[in-house]
Amino acid sequence: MDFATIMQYVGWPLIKIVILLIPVFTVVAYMVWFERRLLAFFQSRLGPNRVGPLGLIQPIADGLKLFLKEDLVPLNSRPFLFKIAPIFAFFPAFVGFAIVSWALPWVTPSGKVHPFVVADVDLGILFVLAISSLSIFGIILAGWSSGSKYPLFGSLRSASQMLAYEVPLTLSVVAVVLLAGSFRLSDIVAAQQKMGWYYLFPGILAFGVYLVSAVAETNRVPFDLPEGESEIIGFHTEYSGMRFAWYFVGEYANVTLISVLGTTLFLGGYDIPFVNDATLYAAHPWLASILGVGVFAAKAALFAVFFIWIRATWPRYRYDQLLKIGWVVLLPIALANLVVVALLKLWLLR
Amino acid sequence: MNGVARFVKMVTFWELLKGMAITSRFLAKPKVTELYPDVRPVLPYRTKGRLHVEIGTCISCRMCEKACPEGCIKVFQPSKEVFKTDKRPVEFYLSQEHCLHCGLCVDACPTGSIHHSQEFEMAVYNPDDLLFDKETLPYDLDLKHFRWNWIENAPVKK
Amino acid sequence: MTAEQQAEKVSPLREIMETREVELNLGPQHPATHGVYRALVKLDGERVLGMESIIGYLHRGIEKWAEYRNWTQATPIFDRLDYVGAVLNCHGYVGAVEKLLGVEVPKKAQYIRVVLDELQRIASHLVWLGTHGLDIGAQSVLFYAIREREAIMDLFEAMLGQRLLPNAYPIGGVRFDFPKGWVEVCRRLLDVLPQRIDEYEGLLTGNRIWRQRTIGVGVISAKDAIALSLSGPTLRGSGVNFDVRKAIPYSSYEDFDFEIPLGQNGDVFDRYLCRVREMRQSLRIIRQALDGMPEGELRGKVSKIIRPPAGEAYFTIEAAKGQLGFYIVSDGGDKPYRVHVKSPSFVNLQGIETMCKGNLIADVVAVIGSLDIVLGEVDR
Amino acid sequence: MTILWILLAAFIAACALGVVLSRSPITSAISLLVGFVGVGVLYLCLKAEFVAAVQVFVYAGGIMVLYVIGVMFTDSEALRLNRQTHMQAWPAFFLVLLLFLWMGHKLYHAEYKAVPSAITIAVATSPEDEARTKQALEAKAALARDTNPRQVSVALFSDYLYPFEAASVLLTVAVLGGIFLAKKEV
Repeated sequence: MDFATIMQYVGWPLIKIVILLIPVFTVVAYMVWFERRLLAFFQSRLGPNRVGPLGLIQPIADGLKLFLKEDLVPLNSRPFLFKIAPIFAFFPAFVGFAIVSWALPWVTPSGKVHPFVVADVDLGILFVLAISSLSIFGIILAGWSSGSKYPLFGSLRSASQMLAYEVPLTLSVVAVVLLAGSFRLSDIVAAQQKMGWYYLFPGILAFGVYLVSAVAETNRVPFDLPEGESEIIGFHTEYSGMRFAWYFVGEYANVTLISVLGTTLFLGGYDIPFVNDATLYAAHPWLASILGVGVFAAKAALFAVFFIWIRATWPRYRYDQLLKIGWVVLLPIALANLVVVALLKLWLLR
Repeated sequence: MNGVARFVKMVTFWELLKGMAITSRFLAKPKVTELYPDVRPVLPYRTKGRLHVEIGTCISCRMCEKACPEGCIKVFQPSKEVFKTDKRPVEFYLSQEHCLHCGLCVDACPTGSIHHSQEFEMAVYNPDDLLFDKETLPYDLDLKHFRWNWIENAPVKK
Repeated sequence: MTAEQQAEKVSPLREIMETREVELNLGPQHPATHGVYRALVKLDGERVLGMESIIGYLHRGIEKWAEYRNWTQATPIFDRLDYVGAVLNCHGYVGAVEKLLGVEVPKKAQYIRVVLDELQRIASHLVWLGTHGLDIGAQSVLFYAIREREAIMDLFEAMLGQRLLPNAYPIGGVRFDFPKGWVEVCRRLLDVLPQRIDEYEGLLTGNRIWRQRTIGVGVISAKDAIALSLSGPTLRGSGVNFDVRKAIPYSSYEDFDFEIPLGQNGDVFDRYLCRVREMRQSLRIIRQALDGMPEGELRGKVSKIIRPPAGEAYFTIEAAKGQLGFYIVSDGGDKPYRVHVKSPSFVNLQGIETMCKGNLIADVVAVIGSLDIVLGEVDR
Repeated sequence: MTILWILLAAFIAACALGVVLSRSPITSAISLLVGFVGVGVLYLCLKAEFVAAVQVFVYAGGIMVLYVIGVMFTDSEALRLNRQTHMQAWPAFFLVLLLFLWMGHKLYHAEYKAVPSAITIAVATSPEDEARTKQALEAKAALARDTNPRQVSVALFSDYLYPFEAASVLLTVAVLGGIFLAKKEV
């Protein structure tokens, strides 16, 4: 094996991963700040504004504080599982970012193509769904290994919730896959660009289902039952310090991932609205790529704002009502939508 | 017809969107958070802050001591000979630690020597710092911190 | 099928897979118990089979405390019963002593007391609304409600000198008249508050999630409610028309024109609606009291040292949580022989088992919120 | 590649042993989970991405959750104290051994048909024959279009339609039976 091969299979991916992870970590940390500020603004408060200008250093201060706290392991717990559970919650969210394609590829003057994605795999979206289905173990194991009743209830709730909502989520994604004819995220974006409008419109039902089940998958209000602060304190009741922080970071990474995926699937990803991307790309490839990333981030931020907005507004559902919505309302809608989209695909959008 | 209207309402999430409209209305409105150490609060005249005693007008009658439900005031009268000419107390102890800020001592005082000041920052590191004596009890009202409030105050009690 | 019948019917599967009930300690440190209240909940999955209230974590011996102070000195401590409705508690105690003394409170003082009482009732209901909303997951309502309560607290501070525990009334009347400008600010608040209450209702009343969470949850029938001697909005939510302000008018409440909002089903939603409507009625009362404010003395004829004649008196008012009664006994001395408080939270808390049985844990939280208990008053 | 494959296989075998031999049910469940993920990776190595994704999605993400919950809510302490008698261990061992021997025999004597890949076709074409080159390029393009899920679905709905339908009917029956049992008994 020569150097070029090693670089191709090991070097470049690693560099890409590092380049990707630094912004993703930053974004996830600042999601917390953004949520707290925006939530406060909705509630006619100011939110954290003391640490640094506009409170911008708050996430770092929080992280530092959590890092320095004592790592408690309860006496009743199963220490091994208790310690590894946060990893399960943490890593799937970050692995998912690997397949997101952020912009049109860069072409170097020598003609080499550098796609804006760590691994543009064939089955991108399926890969994300498969990996994210593992994140549930973080919650279940945390609840069970804590050796305490509240976390146990939290994990039980979250398990049934995630099972109930993964099905409609997948079905809504499948509708998009049907429309695009590919699992690859860059293909899905390309198909939307080719079609001329985003899948939000032919797949409006799928979009609705995706939104609702995304909120449920990320355990946020009004479906934040596993945490349900005022009822059962949550599956991470017994966690402290950095292990708790992993759950926290994992949750926000999930929110970011779900926003990013939703943008790609329904809002055209890095497609710049009202601009013909192909001509812009032909004229200024670098500009098109950078603008693409910006537009992508802006669209994903819309999702995040929506999540925070409903958190500021709506009460929480009850456990049984939540499952009922998942199985009785969303699942039939998603299935019917799948049929509709298939017929659309057959006759109208060939 | 009613059923149709109900169905339309059910699938359009009208009332949920209304709630979101209400929360979004506050997004641009001025915030109510008080930036306390930077912006000093404006306290009305009647605020019951730390007790302030004018030792000069005090006649050591011990009415406040008797009125206090927590027994946090101790007044030491001067000796009889001195009392005839100078009625000021030899020592006046006040434990702010136990004070309920109920204002009963102010009600009881015949000369108006004891009254609540507007000092409200009474956090200390050492509980002993909350024990005031004759020298430490009076304090200068730092007027630059306190503007009169939007409620103009009633005439000062005599 | 009841739990007993289910247990009797032994299926082969049940013999192999024997299930056990979970006993869960809800509290004493729990975000939804509104203080240090502990409920021992017996659960089948998430369904509540039985519930036992364990109280006493906030017991401060207030009643005993009062026996060691003289009659005047005892007033500030009763603020600490229901610490979000301090003015009302003070009114209860002071009224009882006045009844025993036979003091006539001047009309003006009575009206001022009505204004402050109703403001305090709104403030208390706002705290309840915020925390109840937060229990069920609606975050913003808490902050909006606290913001409006803050305005009322500012009014209290300007009028009485303190915000939370103002030691509002001396025995025999009120201390001061309203300060200059206070009435105008209060009127401005009265104009703003109905819109704000509309906003809360827009966030909650129509919201389908809120309705699903509250309608048909924690039901208590009118018969049960009377049998458990519940009072206040908790009783009126079940459709029983009993309000001390109408039934046994005190402090000139007979002068004012207001309605008693009633519920029908006795569920969480009805209790919620009762309280929200009660806030609007309180606004009406304050407006009438400010409009019809008589001139006159502020304080009745009370000697400086109070020595009520030997005997006993029972005085009851409608506090924010329900009927608050003070039973005082005097032996002719300058200290109370006995002060007994009939606190609404303590009595209302008895209904919780009836309301929660058969519901889910999430409903227990909603029910605790709808009872509007304050543990300072439960344990005293 | 082979080394990786052997390592993975050994890892999966170790996980499987862990499932069987572990005393604590939760450890069994966790090693089963890890084993499932390992199998998924194995599929990835064999260029069956779709199957790998489905393996992780359905088995690790879906079914294992139910297993873990089931294990969590049974009294694992009681199970641990109740040491199981291993009277069946030896017959089972011999049966499994027989099964392995039979499978090994079958595998050893099986005939493998090479699947023509795009590369082999490209190599086979001679530049002289224009028509054949064109044909080969078309075949190559067709293969390139042939993504993993497409292959799976084509196979599912053409060659293996009857087993597929039969399996779905069987599963439906199982689901209905499960509901029926649960309704009646509990």
